[in-house]
Amino acid sequence: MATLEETILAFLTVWGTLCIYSYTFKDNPFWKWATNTLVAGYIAYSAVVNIDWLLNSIIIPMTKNMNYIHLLGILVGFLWYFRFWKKYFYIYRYALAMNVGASIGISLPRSVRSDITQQIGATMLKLYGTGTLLGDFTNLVIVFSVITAMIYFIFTIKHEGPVGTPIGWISKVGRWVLIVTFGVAFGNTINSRMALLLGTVYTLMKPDNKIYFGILGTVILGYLIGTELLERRKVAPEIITTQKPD
Amino acid sequence: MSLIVKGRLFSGFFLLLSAIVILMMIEWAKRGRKLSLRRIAALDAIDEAVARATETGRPVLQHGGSDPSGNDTIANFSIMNYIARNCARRGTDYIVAARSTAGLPVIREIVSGAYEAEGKLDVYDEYHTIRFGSPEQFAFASFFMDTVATEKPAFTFMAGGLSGEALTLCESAVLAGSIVISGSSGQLAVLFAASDYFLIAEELYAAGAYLSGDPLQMGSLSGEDYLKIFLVSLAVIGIASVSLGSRWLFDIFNM
Amino acid sequence: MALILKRREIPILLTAFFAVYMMVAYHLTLPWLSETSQFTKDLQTFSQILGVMALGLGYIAIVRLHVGYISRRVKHPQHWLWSAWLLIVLAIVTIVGLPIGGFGVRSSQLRWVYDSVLLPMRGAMYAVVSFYIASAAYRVFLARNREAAVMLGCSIIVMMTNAPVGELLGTWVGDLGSWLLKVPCMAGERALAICAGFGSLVLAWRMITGRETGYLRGAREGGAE
Amino acid sequence: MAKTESVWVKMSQVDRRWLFLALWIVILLPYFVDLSLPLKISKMSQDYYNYLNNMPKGSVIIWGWDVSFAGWSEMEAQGVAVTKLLFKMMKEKNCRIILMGYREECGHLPERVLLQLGMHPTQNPDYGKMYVHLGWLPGGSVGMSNFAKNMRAVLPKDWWGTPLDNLPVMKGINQIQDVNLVIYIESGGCEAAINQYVVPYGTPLLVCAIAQNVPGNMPRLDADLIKAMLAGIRGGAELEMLIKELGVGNINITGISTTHLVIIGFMLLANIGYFMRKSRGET
Repeated sequence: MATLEETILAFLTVWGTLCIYSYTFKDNPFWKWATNTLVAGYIAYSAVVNIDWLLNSIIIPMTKNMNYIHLLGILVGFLWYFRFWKKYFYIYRYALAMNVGASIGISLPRSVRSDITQQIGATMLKLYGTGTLLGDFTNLVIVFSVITAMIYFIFTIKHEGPVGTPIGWISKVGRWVLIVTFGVAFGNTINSRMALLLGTVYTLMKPDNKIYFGILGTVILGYLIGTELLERRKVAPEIITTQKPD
Repeated sequence: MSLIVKGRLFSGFFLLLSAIVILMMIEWAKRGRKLSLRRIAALDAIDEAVARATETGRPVLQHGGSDPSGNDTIANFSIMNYIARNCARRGTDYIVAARSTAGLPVIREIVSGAYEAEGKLDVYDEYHTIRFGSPEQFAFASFFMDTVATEKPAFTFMAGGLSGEALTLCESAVLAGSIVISGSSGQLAVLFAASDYFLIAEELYAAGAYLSGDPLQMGSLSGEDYLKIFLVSLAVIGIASVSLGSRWLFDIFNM
Repeated sequence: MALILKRREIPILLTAFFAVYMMVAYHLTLPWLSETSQFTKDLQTFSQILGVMALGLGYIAIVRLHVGYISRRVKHPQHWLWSAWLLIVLAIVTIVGLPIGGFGVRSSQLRWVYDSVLLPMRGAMYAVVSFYIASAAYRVFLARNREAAVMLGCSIIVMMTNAPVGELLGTWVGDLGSWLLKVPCMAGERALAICAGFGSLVLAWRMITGRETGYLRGAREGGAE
Repeated sequence: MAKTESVWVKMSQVDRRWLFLALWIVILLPYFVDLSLPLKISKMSQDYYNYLNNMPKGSVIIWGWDVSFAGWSEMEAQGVAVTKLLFKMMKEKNCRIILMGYREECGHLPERVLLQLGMHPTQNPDYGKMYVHLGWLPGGSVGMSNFAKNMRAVLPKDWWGTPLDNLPVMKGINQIQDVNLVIYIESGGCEAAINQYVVPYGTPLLVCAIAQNVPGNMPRLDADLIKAMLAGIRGGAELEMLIKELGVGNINITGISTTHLVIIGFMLLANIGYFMRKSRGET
């Protein structure tokens, strides 16, 4: 027999999930309740875990062993809140500027290597002599695709004239490479989203939650269909098309 | 013990080179260098879509973008200026669905500026045109979909920090019978499939540069292109030399 | 004084100093200027704490926004009563999460909020998008032209590769799917990654040299009306 | 004539709520009917398993979490399976495991998994000797870069407040060079881990990626920035099979088959309708 706490937990889990799913039918009060709860819960949660890190890792150790850099960080950090003071809001920019500067300085030199030079390095492949025909072909396709797709993103050369026309052709090939890429990526995105959906349904179908899923699902669906029917009776039926005219 | 950490010389050199090339090109563009861009299909479509909105008497809706810090949002602002002027000139109803509190003043500045430039400030109604939803992702999505459902736009333009929710926005607009043109550097596949015209990553920046004619954006674009040509040529040399059995370019890359 | 502090140059100089210092330190091995020198470490710790101190910005912004909605009794974009509910939840979760009176981040109460509200509902929120992707796939993947046909074909092959049911058609589906992923798709993604790298390079250099001030622009509060 | 025309139009214009209903039915179907199919283990997952399983005795492994709330629905299979495998390695090979999170959500998430596996500090006396949960690290790439150089400055205590100096597992581990492997489970890209751990220090990195990010990670896998990658829920299900402990991945993978079939079916339906209309010159 489940305890009261477990019962409430199971009930809330199912209730919240179904309220959100109700949106796939149409906009409704359950959804409004769920979004507002979620926005508030998420913002409060991230604020408290940030405060917790500050307290545990910075402020409490500081009381035992003074660290002036940490203290300076906290004090300068209050500059962020000038944003809400109409007269001196511009002071907020200082904190923002330092923050932006630090993240640029830390990421940029590293991403030049990981995103640019290392990627070009990995494209320098043998075009023949890999041993297998498939290997040669694969390398050729990689080299060809990377270069044509990069040329697609060159904009300041017009696709006219003796230089521009061949570049225009190459960049057309590059577009095809991107289309294949997007096709594969779309397939993977569908997989991802379906897995996400299945994961939430798995939670709903857990032994503790199943019963509430049945009850609450019926209640919410009944409400949605009921209001939909009422509305349809009120307004003249409108043809719903899912397809835009070609 | 060398001055530079082993393995970081080439990427450091490239970083420096990029700075020099990009800043030089921006400077050159500012001094009045004329640049011509290749044709981008989606750009012509923007004009057509606005014209269609004018014909049908339905509004044009634009996504206001997220916080004004990324390339996407900057390009979106340039395009916003263009579309707003276009709508003001033709007298088409224009609506911006704003998401970011920080971006809101910028949007106001751009849209009122566009109406002023067309001499239509008398018909500009800020509360009608610029509507603020919510900074939170899905709350904004639901607001955007509400707006689409009530206003039934003929043309929807979306760019600037689109993420997981982008597809729902796009779908709702298409289902309302709108032409959708979007541009993004994330969620590429999904948006490419779902919108009528899609500006793929850098195409969006190029579109922004082209429509605004801003020397800063034009110059950066041209600087980037030179760097890309440099890299492509390096890659071609590298492939040739690797195929011939020499790996000297790799050694340079790993210096 | 205020006029001087208001100038754009100060934040731009700050950005430039932090960015250029970190970049230079990353490459050099000088005892006073390298990635592991004490000053670099201090600067990084300082930046990290500074970043975390922004934790209240979103919180305060949302409270102001919804207090505004309630005080004006708005009906759009949502009824003000929902805003009141939002503030109540905000208060409850904050109280449960602050380390006062037996509560706190590691208390069973916050874990309870996490398990029963945040985790399932946030997951469901994204799962709503799943329905839309299904309908988008149904709507857009008409082989209207060659582009759409190629995209449709690639997607179906990859979907069959990802789902075990594809193996019923034979092993070639999986082989073709993984070849598509590892070769043409990888190459296309590589080109996109390189171009994205350039995009961030350009933006960074423009910010450092003060040519791009978009991120400093419009940071004036009172916008959320 | 008019009647047959409308059939083709209807085929490509079904109200999307019918599609949603069909999805709901096939999602729930595997809970009532056994539709499970054999799963062939892909090379990518096999490589991942081999890489992890061949780690030498006594390795120090960081098990980093960067999964959002939403991503967890998909990544649960991978997260739990990798944790199980790591604890097996801890017992058999004396590997030291350091769990940590890289975003707000990921302080509680590993705790949840530890509870589920009976490895929570209140349940298991080995905590602190062979494995530890450091809590979450704020600050994105700035925080990671800082952590790599000086772990104890940013995370002086574990998630439950015990100073790291009092935990035997953390003895001699002060910077990323003392770690043999980083495993990173992500739902929002792994660029930060690559830029902060792999590029400057050359630490090997394994990634557990959400299926949506798999194409984006492919160039990095190919360029050897990532050693091996698990892809999406299928990767999770395959790893469960490799460690012979079936779990949520193998339950949900059946649903992947059914939902994918429905979506492909609807796509084909739309296309047949479109082509029939086109051949009749209706478009």
